[in-house]
Amino acid sequence: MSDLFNLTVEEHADYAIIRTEGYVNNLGGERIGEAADQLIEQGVKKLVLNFEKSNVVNSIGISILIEVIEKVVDVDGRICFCFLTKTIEKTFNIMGLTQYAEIYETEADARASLA
Amino acid sequence: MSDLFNLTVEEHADYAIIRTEGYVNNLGGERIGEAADQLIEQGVKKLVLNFEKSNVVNSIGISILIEVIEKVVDVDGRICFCFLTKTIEKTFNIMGLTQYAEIYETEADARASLA
Amino acid sequence: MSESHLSEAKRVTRPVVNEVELIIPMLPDMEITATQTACSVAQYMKFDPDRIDEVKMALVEAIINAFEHSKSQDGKVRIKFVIADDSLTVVIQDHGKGFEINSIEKPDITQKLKAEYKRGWGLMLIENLMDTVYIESSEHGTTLVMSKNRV
Amino acid sequence: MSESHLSEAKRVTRPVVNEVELIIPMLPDMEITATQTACSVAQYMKFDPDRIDEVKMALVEAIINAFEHSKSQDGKVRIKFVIADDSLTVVIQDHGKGFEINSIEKPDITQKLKAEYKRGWGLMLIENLMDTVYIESSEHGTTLVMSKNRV
Ligand SMILES: Nc1ncnc2c1ncn2[C@@H]1O[C@H](COP(=O)(O)OP(=O)(O)O)[C@@H](O)[C@H]1O
Ligand SMILES: Nc1ncnc2c1ncn2[C@@H]1O[C@H](COP(=O)(O)OP(=O)(O)O)[C@@H](O)[C@H]1O
Repeated sequence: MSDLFNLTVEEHADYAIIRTEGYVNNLGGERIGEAADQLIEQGVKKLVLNFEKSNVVNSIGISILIEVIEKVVDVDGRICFCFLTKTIEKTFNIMGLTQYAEIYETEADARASLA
Repeated sequence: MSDLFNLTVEEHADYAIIRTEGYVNNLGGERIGEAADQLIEQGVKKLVLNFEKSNVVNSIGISILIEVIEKVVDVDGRICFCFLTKTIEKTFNIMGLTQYAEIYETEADARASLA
Repeated sequence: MSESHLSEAKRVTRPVVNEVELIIPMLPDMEITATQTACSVAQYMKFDPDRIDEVKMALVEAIINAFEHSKSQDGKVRIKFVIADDSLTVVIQDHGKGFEINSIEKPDITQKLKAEYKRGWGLMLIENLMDTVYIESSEHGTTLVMSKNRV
Repeated sequence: MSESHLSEAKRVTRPVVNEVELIIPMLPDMEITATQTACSVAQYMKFDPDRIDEVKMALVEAIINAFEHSKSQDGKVRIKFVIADDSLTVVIQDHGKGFEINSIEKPDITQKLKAEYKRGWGLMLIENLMDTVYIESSEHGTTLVMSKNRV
């Protein structure tokens, strides 16, 4: 399963999109963390995480997302999630992530909010 | 699962198409058997069974298909299966059904052969 | 023997047919195998997809806890799905070292953002995603019993 | 204690972690739950989809045999998935009445077309869909052991 995790990064002038595919567990989370670290180091302050192809996450993966959120908050940036399953959205709400991260239905919605 | 079995019949001048959806077990098989009986009684001698939406069958279901084949053979008719999964096709071969029934890739192929 | 006695005897000997049991090895991603069984059982019970998804997420958390924390020698986690008319109960059991339930603190996002240790969400998520949760833990292992109502 | 003795002891106590066990009740369509577990285990082992599908079909047949013929009092079927490097072995076990394996005739389509009883294909299909099949049956129940190589 984990070797089925995939990730692509699309960089724009002012923000970047990370699109994931597969189980966001410790390994998937780390891959997202590394991609985000690199982008933030490059000076990117706005991130869109598109989870359209990730229907399963676990709390280990999410705790790595919290690290990413922390780093984005530290640079006064913004982080937007989109295409979350109902359960993942509910989970983010339960955990309070939504106080620090924004949730949009579609990638277009997320990008529009960053424009 | 079984209550998810569905079946539609499309009658043409010279033949009829039975399209199934769901598990072809005893219940699914019986539904096919009843539909075929009715068509044969009406004088239909050529049947196309479209299994595009049936990926799972069991040998109880298939033994009812053998009854249908018997009835078709009795009226000197023809029976064509289409959209079989590889495993179902292999199963039909193992059992020797292909001596009495024809297998086509698509419904169009099956219909063309009956024309 | 009185009538009521008889029917009592019947009730006791009637086989329990409404359980699916799954035993998985502690191997990476085996929790996904378990969620697929959960999904299949819940579909059988005609749970709606959203509720199934919540059970799956809670199950993932319970299983990775057993994998990660139990240090069980037998390397196995036992999962029981108990099918009732209006609810699905899932029992997750390991024979590991157990833990002190009362010592577990409720995580808070604002603190976690600054903290070194960002983990510690699993049990809290299970409690929020399921309708009832009961945990029993001792030096002989941990049993987590969680239920979800059909509606 | 000699070195070799020690390593032998280690080997014996090493937990068997490469097994998934599933116990299902004899309820309609429960075989589908089992095939979903099979699918998940075989995907984990990186079996290709066609071979997975063949294992699923063989498993359906073995399970419906136990459901239909075993008359088991406990109402349960135990399924073990044994993960090896190059093969998946599935063990299907019931505690029913058993049967005389040698009395089973190989079905033939031309005869079946005319015959009243059109059933009797399950074991033959299992044998053809799997790479090795072994059956043990007695008055204490039936155990069917079937393996599929990865390639
Ligand atoms: N099955 C278990 N066996 C032993 N300890 C456990 C088990 N489940 C939970 N725990 C303990 O409870 C703590 C909190 O678990 P949890 O809320 O899931 O967060 P996390 O696993 O991220 O630490 C764990 O760190 C562990 O100490
Ligand atoms: N688990 C079992 N318990 C008892 N009898 C069995 C079992 N499996 C198979 N049998 C016997 O073997 C026969 C042949 O089985 P099979 O080839 O699967 O065809 P079918 O189930 O259609 O009869 C069955 O009719 C039954 O008598």
